[in-house]
Amino acid sequence: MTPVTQAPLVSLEGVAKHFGTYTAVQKMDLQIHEGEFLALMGSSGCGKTTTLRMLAGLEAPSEGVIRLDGKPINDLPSWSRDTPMVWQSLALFPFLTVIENVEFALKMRGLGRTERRRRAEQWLDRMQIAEFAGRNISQLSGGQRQRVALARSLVIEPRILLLDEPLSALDAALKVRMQSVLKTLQRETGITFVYVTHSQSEAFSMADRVVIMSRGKIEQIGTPQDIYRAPRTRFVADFLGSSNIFPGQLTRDGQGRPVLATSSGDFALPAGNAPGIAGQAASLTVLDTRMQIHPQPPQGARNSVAARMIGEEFVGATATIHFETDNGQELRVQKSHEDLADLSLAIGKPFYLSWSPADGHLVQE
Amino acid sequence: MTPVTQAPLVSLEGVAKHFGTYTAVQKMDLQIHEGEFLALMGSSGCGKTTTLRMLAGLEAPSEGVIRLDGKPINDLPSWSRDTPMVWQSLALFPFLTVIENVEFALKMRGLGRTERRRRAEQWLDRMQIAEFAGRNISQLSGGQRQRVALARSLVIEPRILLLDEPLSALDAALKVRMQSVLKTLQRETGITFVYVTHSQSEAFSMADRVVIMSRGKIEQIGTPQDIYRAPRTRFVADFLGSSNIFPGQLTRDGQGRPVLATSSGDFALPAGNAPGIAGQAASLTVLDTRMQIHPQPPQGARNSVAARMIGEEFVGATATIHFETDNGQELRVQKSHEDLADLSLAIGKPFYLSWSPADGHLVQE
Amino acid sequence: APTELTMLAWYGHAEPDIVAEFEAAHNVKFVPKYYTGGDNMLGLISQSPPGTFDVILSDAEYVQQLNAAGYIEALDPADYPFDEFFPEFHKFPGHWDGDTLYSVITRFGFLGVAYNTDALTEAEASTYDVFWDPRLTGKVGHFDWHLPNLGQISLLNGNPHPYDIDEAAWEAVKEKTLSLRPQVGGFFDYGGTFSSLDNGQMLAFAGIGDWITGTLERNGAKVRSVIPEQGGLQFTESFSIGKGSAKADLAKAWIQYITSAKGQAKSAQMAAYPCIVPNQKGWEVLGAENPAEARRQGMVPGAGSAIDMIRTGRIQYRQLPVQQSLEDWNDFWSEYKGA
Amino acid sequence: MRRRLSLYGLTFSLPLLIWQLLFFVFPLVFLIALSFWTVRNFRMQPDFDMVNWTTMYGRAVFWQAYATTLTLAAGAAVLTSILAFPVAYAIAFKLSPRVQRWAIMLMVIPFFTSYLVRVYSWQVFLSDAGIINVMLGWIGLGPYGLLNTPGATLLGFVTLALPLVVLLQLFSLIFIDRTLIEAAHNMRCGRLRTVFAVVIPSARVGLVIAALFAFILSFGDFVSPIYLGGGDPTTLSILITDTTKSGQQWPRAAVIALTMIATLMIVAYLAVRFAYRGRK
Amino acid sequence: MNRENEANRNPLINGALLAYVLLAYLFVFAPIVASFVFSFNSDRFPSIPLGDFSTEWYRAVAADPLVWQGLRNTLLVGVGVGVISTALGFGAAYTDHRYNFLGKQVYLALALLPPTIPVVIMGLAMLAFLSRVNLSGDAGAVIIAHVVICAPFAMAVIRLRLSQMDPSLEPAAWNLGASEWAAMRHVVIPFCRPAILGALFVTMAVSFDEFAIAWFVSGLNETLPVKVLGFLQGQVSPRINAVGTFVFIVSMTLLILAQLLLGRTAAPRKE
Ligand SMILES: Nc1ncnc2c1ncn2[C@@H]1O[C@H](COP(=O)(O)OP(=O)(O)OP(=O)(O)O)[C@@H](O)[C@H]1O
Ligand SMILES: Nc1ncnc2c1ncn2[C@@H]1O[C@H](COP(=O)(O)OP(=O)(O)OP(=O)(O)O)[C@@H](O)[C@H]1O
Ligand SMILES: [Mg+2]
Ligand SMILES: [Mg+2]
Repeated sequence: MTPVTQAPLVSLEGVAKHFGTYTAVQKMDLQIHEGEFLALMGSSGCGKTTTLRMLAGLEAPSEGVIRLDGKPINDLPSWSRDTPMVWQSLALFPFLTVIENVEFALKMRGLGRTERRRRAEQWLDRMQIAEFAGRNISQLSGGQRQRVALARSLVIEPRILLLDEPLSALDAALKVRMQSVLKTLQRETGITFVYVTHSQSEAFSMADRVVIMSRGKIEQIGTPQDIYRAPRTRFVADFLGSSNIFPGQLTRDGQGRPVLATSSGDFALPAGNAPGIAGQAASLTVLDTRMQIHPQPPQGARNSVAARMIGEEFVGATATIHFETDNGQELRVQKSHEDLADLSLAIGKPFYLSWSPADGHLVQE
Repeated sequence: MTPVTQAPLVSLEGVAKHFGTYTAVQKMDLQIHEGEFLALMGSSGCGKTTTLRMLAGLEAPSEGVIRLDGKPINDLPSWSRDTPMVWQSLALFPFLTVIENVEFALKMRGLGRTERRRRAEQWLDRMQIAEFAGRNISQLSGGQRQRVALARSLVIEPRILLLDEPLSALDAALKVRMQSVLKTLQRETGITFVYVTHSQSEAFSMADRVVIMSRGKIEQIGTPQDIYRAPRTRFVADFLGSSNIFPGQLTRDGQGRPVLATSSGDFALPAGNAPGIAGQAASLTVLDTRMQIHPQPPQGARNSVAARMIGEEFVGATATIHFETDNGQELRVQKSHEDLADLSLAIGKPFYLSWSPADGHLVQE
Repeated sequence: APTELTMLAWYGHAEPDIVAEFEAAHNVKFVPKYYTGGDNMLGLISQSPPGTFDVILSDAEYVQQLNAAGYIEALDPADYPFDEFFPEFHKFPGHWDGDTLYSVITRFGFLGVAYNTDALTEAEASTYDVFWDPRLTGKVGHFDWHLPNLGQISLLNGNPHPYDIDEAAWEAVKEKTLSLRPQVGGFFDYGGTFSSLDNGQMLAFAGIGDWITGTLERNGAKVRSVIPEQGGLQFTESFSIGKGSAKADLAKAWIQYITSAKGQAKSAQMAAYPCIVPNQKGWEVLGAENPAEARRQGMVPGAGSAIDMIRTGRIQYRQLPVQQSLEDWNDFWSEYKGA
Repeated sequence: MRRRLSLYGLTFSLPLLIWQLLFFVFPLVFLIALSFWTVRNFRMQPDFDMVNWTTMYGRAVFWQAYATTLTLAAGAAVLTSILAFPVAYAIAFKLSPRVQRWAIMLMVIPFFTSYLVRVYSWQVFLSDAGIINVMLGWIGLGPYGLLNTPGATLLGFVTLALPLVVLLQLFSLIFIDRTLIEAAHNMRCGRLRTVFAVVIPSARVGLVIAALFAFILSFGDFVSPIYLGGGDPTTLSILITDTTKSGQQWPRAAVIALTMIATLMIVAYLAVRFAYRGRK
Repeated sequence: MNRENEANRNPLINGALLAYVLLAYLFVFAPIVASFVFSFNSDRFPSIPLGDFSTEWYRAVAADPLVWQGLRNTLLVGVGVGVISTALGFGAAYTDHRYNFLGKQVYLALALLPPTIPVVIMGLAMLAFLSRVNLSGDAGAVIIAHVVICAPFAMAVIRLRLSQMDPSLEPAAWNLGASEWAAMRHVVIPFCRPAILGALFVTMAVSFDEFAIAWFVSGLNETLPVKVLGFLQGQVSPRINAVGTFVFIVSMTLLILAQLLLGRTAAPRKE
């Protein structure tokens, strides 16, 4: 367990969740601090939603304790907690108007009609959707619905807000807009946000801390910068997807310098990144922007591999070129069009890819 | 009409399609040449599929003439044309086996059992799916199904193949793979491909010529390079999405130099791109990679605008920063993380964006 | 293959116990359509092409209607054994139009008070007033047809000809009937009458007689019928030949068979429901075959026999209302049910 | 795809159209014509006379039966809906998919047993000496008069409609977005309250349609009123048969039938409008 | 995910609900099971305590030539109704699936409305009309009338299947050289085959069980359910139960066959 000075708002202690024989979340320890924006990331099925649902009281943990303010809340039913959630589908009530949706939680808390209306209107104002108060949900655009869902959850002014991929249904332009709405809202209200997402872009743009999960386990927790620069495991590097990964074994070359022996050859390692025990399995990751393409084998102290081009992705100012080595490993290089102009790329043509040892990063298997 | 030396394989002459009062395709002129890979691009609902379906004989044109080898084919029903199509959903027959699917078109053409089987097996071989011949479609993976769909259409050895977003249902890695399969196939067989897609990446990576459509009209036809470098209209620039666009009016500044007067200020124009009549409406486009971000107003001959940051998209090695000017125009700048490190970006903070007049490109409104 | 002969009848008339012998003798196969009420029967005939039904069994009231509507053929009286019939049935009202015969009577029965022998004694049941007995509240059932029920009330009101009554008497009948309504537990069709008497749901029944209780008694139920002091009603079943029948000769042969002494004895003991027969010779054959049943049904000549009851005026024929229209009676019946 | 009908298309669409015109629409139209015919000498005659309409509508019995039938059918619709809801709810939300499939299978079975047979069975249960009273007798109660009561008629209607209502409700409940229920819990809406605040509003269309079907089935049924209700009180379907007992008064029966059809159409229209109120 | 999450589950409430469900099923099945039991009971008017075990009602039924004739009629009608309604229903479902035309709403109403009209009214109207055109009184009339109410069921079943069909499947066939007729034969019908069989069985089962309309129009050629109605109206006898049990078993067999056929092809499509 990471030592923390301030008492955490929420803590998960050895929390696990089994569905029948399947383990969706494995013994998980996590502290969530008051006022932070925490993102939970990971590939589909890794247990993000399950974790969030346990916080909301929609699933009961199979093992471990969840504490809010130090008090265990495992057995508190969903309707006795103030842990509002924003669903991917939004889960707005289609049979209620916008303002009735926002009032819902207050009504359940027994607030009077006028007080309810006043507070709901205040939040509609704040989310800039006051003019739609009387409309049906079906008459709103995607972005407007999103705001209603936020207002509906925030109207009770909770200390924590749970969000499950709230932006995934929106189009690209709206996504960016809503990111800034969310981030501003979180800063201004000081409410703790626990934000589940698939999207690296969303997590890294908004979160103070990011939790990367895989198969029900936490792989790495840290700030976006830390994780991008120094993925702790091969899974994380793979998941971020911007790196080429060479699995291999640590060993030493003829001059006794540490190298990684891979199926594509032996590669020199970055200086500060000294290896542990020789013979240990490890992987070398290289960002795809850091690789060079050569028609001929490159000279000098660079690591290099031979590979045939298999495809090209054209994205705005840059292109990602896909290669395959003789033993079937796929590699990618991202370059601007200018840099590629003089290479006369063609599918099936052989090339050499190289990188400076300093651009490599060694990760655990 | 573009003058062509060689007689086109297919030509559309003033072809239009109305659905009731709605016009899906407006008077369209287009020549498709033997052996080329032509991509039709455009946003959803612009009439790409409708155009393709008219070629396949699944919709009758409301106006104009479609010619194949110079002969009008407007009234030829779909089943009397050899214009096979690959569908987005693939539309494989679920109640037939793989080889029966491939044989289907031959059976409809009255070929005998053994000849049918021989030719189908040949194509299964060629598409490397011979081993699945006896399977049900439901037992195949996405990529394998794609190959069956291609084999089913190609088995009649047509002169033209129509493809409607064939890759859109595949995952990213498979997409790149299948792009290379398609491109190789087209080169080897010399069959004319008409390829409908949403994706700029697919169109620009594979096609010899790209047609960009908007609201049933052709906006621009050209090679991928031409279109990326010199979008002809504001729509095209917008659609490619990698540019910031400033609409305005052509005029002259104090020194008599041509400038574009926009709501964000007057901007100097690129040298070779001399304006037409003063007072004419036009737009200036600037690639998002060509813009700089400054904390203070920049000095020198650069065009610049003030804008507040509203969000950030984090994509691998680069980030796209979103800004908004005082009059509500959104702008985007794409930079590597290194370039951004010393700017201390924060949502809501004011910045200045600048570009060299040479990086601007003037387009029709 | 045997010739098919179609018969439209109440349930039971074309069952093997009745027709097997005739079928064998004439190489005939009966195809019956059973109905559950005269109107139901009329509806069926009117909606079917002429000639659909060769033989039609109907209640006497409906013979008039069948004839008026032209659904049945005229018959030759010489073809049938009227000389063996009791004289009362030689020229049965409604079966003749002037001198033309349209239908031959084959069976009849008496309607009185049907009662549960556990609940009432025969003496108690021997008056229609028993229906008003407080012990029977909610336990009086009606066979759901206006003619027999209203006829019985008319008898109770002292009308000598229960169906030939003037307006004042008709009003009195209506008033008397309505006063019975709180006692009534339900209005039943044929099958409903059977089961509600049998399972004790109804303890007394108006509008029926031995044709139902006799069947139930045979099956061990504790029910009986009695002709009360105010007199009883007689229902009559008759055979006609359907208009346009292509097998009129066979149909005629059947009617001859079933009205012959032998056929009559058979008919009197029909498994579905027993009845009295009009053929004097038939009584004799029955008396020889099954003296107990002959006695039970009163088909033994002498005082108290069925024919004696008719002759002493204890029994009146059930018929269509004379001074009022059929509609008046039916409409009132509907009102009564809805009251 | 060509959307206009061609010879090919007509080959598929016309047969049903022709069949339903000939054997569904024409009979109903004929029924309208019939209601203006007159009856003389126990024979129907083509005519154009309002007399059947004025006679039927002028009779108190008709309106009584109308009110009775409407009340019974509406009662059956409400009763069946209320009885069915917890069943549909439990099947939809409390059972595993495997058990759920079984539950649905079992609910389908009654459709394939003769309704007549089931009604006859109920007689044996309900009569004074029937199964229920015998069992009550064992604990010293009764006997109660259960058969030949409006209650027994209702029981018959419930027997007729319950399986269908359960299934229709079930299908609307199963398709409720589960996250709506969770969202309600998440906002402090307790279990029972969620049923009324979220589940019922979400499934409204299905619930109303289910009730409508119960109404339609009960409104036209003649088996239960006769065999369980003892023909008392008179319902419209009984009145139809009674009417013919004035000697072939089918035209008047047609008036009743047409009134029933009109009523059903109005009720269906109102129900559908209510179901979709405020929806797009 | 069908099950509610366990965090908010209360065993007491769930127990009560499940008990209620069992009661409801008891209610639904009581008359069915009872009729089955009574059919083996010697008493003519069954009550508690039960009489002796007896197969006399089955023997009575089996010995009744009218029952056999009724069965023949029922089967004849059932097969006729099944085939015709399935054919008509298929046509209508295909029309709805493929075409748009003025008055389609009316067309669909005509195709789907008949089962909502009370059967007494339908029977009355049918008889009145069919007799005018000399069609009443035989098995043909029952088929005509039953097709009117069964075709909508067939249409619903097949329409459901068609809606699962990729809309580009048929155009794909044309595009590969199949004329409309060939596409129908080689694509649409093979795709719908399970639903067509299902519709066949469902419509047969509905016809098997219908008595009210059949009573009016069948004339002399009564079907088995009409016989049952006759037994109930005319001479209450446990033969009702025997025939009922028999009809039930036949209908259930058809239904289960339909289920198996529909289920078998639905499963592999889910991948
Ligand atoms: N109620 C349940 N019963 C059984 N298995 C479940 C249940 N809920 C989730 N799972 C399984 O638990 C695993 C984790 O699910 P979870 O929804 O938490 O994933 P996730 O990380 O949110 O994925 P996604 O990004 O696709 O939403 C999955 O394999 C899922 O199939
Ligand atoms: N059969 C039809 N009836 C009426 N409108 C139609 C029909 N087919 C297409 N349209 C309309 O015509 C326009 C063009 O449709 P089309 O399918 O060609 O677009 P598209 O460019 O292929 O779009 P997408 O990228 O979404 O597939 C759309 O607005 C569509 O709604
Ligand atoms: Mg999730
Ligand atoms: Mg399209």
